[in-house]
Amino acid sequence: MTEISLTNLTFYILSFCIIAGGIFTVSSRNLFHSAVFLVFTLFSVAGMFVMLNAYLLAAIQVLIYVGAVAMLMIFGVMLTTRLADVRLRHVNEQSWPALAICGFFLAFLVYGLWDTPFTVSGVPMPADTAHALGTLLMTKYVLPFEVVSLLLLAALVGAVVIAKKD
Amino acid sequence: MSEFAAVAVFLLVGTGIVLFTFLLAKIIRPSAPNPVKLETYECGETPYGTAELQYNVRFYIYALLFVIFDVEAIFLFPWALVYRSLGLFAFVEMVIFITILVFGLFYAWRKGVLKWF
Amino acid sequence: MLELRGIIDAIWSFIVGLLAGLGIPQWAIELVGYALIAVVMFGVVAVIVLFLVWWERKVSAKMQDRLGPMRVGWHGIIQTIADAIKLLQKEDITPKAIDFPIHFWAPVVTFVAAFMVYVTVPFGKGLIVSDLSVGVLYIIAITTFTVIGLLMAGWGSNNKYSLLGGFRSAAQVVSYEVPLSLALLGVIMISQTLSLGTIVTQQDNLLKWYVWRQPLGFLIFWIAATAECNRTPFDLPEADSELVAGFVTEYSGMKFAMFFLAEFVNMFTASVVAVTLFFGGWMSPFGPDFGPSWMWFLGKTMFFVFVLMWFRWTYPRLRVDQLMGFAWKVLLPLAFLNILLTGLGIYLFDGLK
Amino acid sequence: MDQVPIGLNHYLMLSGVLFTVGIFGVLTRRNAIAVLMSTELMFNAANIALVAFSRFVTPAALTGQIVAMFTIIVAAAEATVALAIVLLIYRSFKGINVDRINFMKW
Repeated sequence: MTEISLTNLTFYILSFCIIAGGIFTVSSRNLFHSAVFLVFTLFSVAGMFVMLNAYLLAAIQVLIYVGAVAMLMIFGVMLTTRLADVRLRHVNEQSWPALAICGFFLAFLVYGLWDTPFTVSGVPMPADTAHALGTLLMTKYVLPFEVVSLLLLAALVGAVVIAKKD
Repeated sequence: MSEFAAVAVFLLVGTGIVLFTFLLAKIIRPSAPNPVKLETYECGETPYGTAELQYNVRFYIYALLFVIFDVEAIFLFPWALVYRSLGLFAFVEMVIFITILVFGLFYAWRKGVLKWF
Repeated sequence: MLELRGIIDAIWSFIVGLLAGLGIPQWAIELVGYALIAVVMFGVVAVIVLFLVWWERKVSAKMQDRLGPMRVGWHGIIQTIADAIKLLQKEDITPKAIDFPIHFWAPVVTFVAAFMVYVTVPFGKGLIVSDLSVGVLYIIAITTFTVIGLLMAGWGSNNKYSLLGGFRSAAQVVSYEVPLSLALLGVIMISQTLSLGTIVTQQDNLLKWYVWRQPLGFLIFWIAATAECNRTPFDLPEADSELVAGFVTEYSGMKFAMFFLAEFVNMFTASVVAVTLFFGGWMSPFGPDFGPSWMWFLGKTMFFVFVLMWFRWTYPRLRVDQLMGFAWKVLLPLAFLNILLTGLGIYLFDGLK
Repeated sequence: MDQVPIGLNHYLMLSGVLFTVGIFGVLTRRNAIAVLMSTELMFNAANIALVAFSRFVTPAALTGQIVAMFTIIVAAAEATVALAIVLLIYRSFKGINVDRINFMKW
């Protein structure tokens, strides 16, 4: 084994974690188990970001997805479902057609993607992506950056109006 | 990437050691279960129903607020990282960004979401 | 000098020589090295926690004019080891109604999350496992797994006290997390880096400690960190008069021990982050080469752990509405104010490019 | 173990498979929160593809990473509002199975 095959091995292990976690997320009967598998998947995706040299993004992924979004999902599960609900049917009657559709979609994707010759650039990644991202966010992408604050404000107002008991 | 190899190793070794101590405890400890012992703990009373109660929705609303402000806080980190090299412009941008979100905080405050009772 | 780095390097080169002699390739040696470091770090953390448990009992006793543990060893110093052995052979009672996998993995998640922070903690000069370039964010990110762990414990136990305790802890930890990250932002604005090693080397004497430029930031951070550790006056989740033991109600034996350990590790972590970001980490107040660096680090950190214990016997517990109101109505606006002041301060005093 | 270095196509395949898993979840789950979890999986699949393109096609520009960052934020905002709606549905319907909430169908 060499350095390259170690990277390959890491990639395959992480891929396995992501896909297995995803499958368990969508198929688990116990909704809380789904949520925990979702956390597992999101964490593995952060690992994948590390493999792609996106360290800052990996940290953000864990912080926002695992720390905030998945946590919120777990809160929602705890408020709305019970351990006793595990016995209920958890999928609707369309699961076989859905499986067929997904199979076609996947086959289509594999057919389309596997041989497409993307122009892979040989330029190495900048060593310090965190500072570069900050600079880009403040110069080239400053308008989206400000729009994000409006989006967050809208989400906040929306959530407060919807969830507030009156 | 190699700097993160330590993180992966710590994750695996930490989990391994914890599971090992569980295994060790399983070998050493006695095990004498009986039906009363295995009941859900309720201060010595016979458990009444299951843990299905109507919990306070306040917890949930705080979690919703948290997600918004956490996203904002995290979004400020890349900005803080380059603050010195970008000049007054970055500062003004940030004042606008923060003002908009503080407005949201005060909205929630006025709406009485931050009141517990 | 009593620097540990030299000793570690000597041991390491001996092991490398041994392994290379067996024909083991370079990358495998590196991984074995990390694994060894992880095991050693586990030992270090365990010893620190054992000491902290004993110390907390001693400090509590002194403040209440008692003696505390006195029987096992000199002034009861190996009392916690005896306790650990006792916990190891306790019967593990897992009630029938639990959700087993969730109940089982909750303590593992909680403890491993607390342990993984130590990947990037600079214990002394050269004593850092891996100086991650996103170190500060890494620490915040990994500690968020604590919330997942205690929600799992609350749900998996299928017990009213556990569920309510889990909810309370999660809501509290989550509420104080926003002011905590925003308070750290001030330091990042000054230091312009997320790597903990660099942040320490920037504060190479007493006057350069960031606490002088971030007094408000430090105050916010310290209050929020106390709340994150579920310490008094913010120990509502384990308010034993109301919720028995909160989310650990249905845990016994080694699983309970893991939650207990994680609590003390988190307490140490909070002090470590305070020392590293605001008080110069392993740097001595008089320059980089004054006394062994790891002693400075441990001394400063233990002082902050002591402050946490001091809080416990000084302040009464808050009410739940005060607790939440304090995070959202006081700390959060103050944290925003701190960022604006820091930005203005850098602009006025340092000048921007 | 093959010696082919992991390239762009590997990451895209992974992204595609995860996206398909997400679609399957959205199509079949009855519980509203489970449907939301599946959409999060799809967001993540898209992010993997974006970051992979950023790494392999335009390494210097970092566009993919910036877009992925915005995606994460939009996903968080979406999850907030969606879960608030779930709470509302739970209050008025005493359950959150999406196939029961069909009163706007006709």
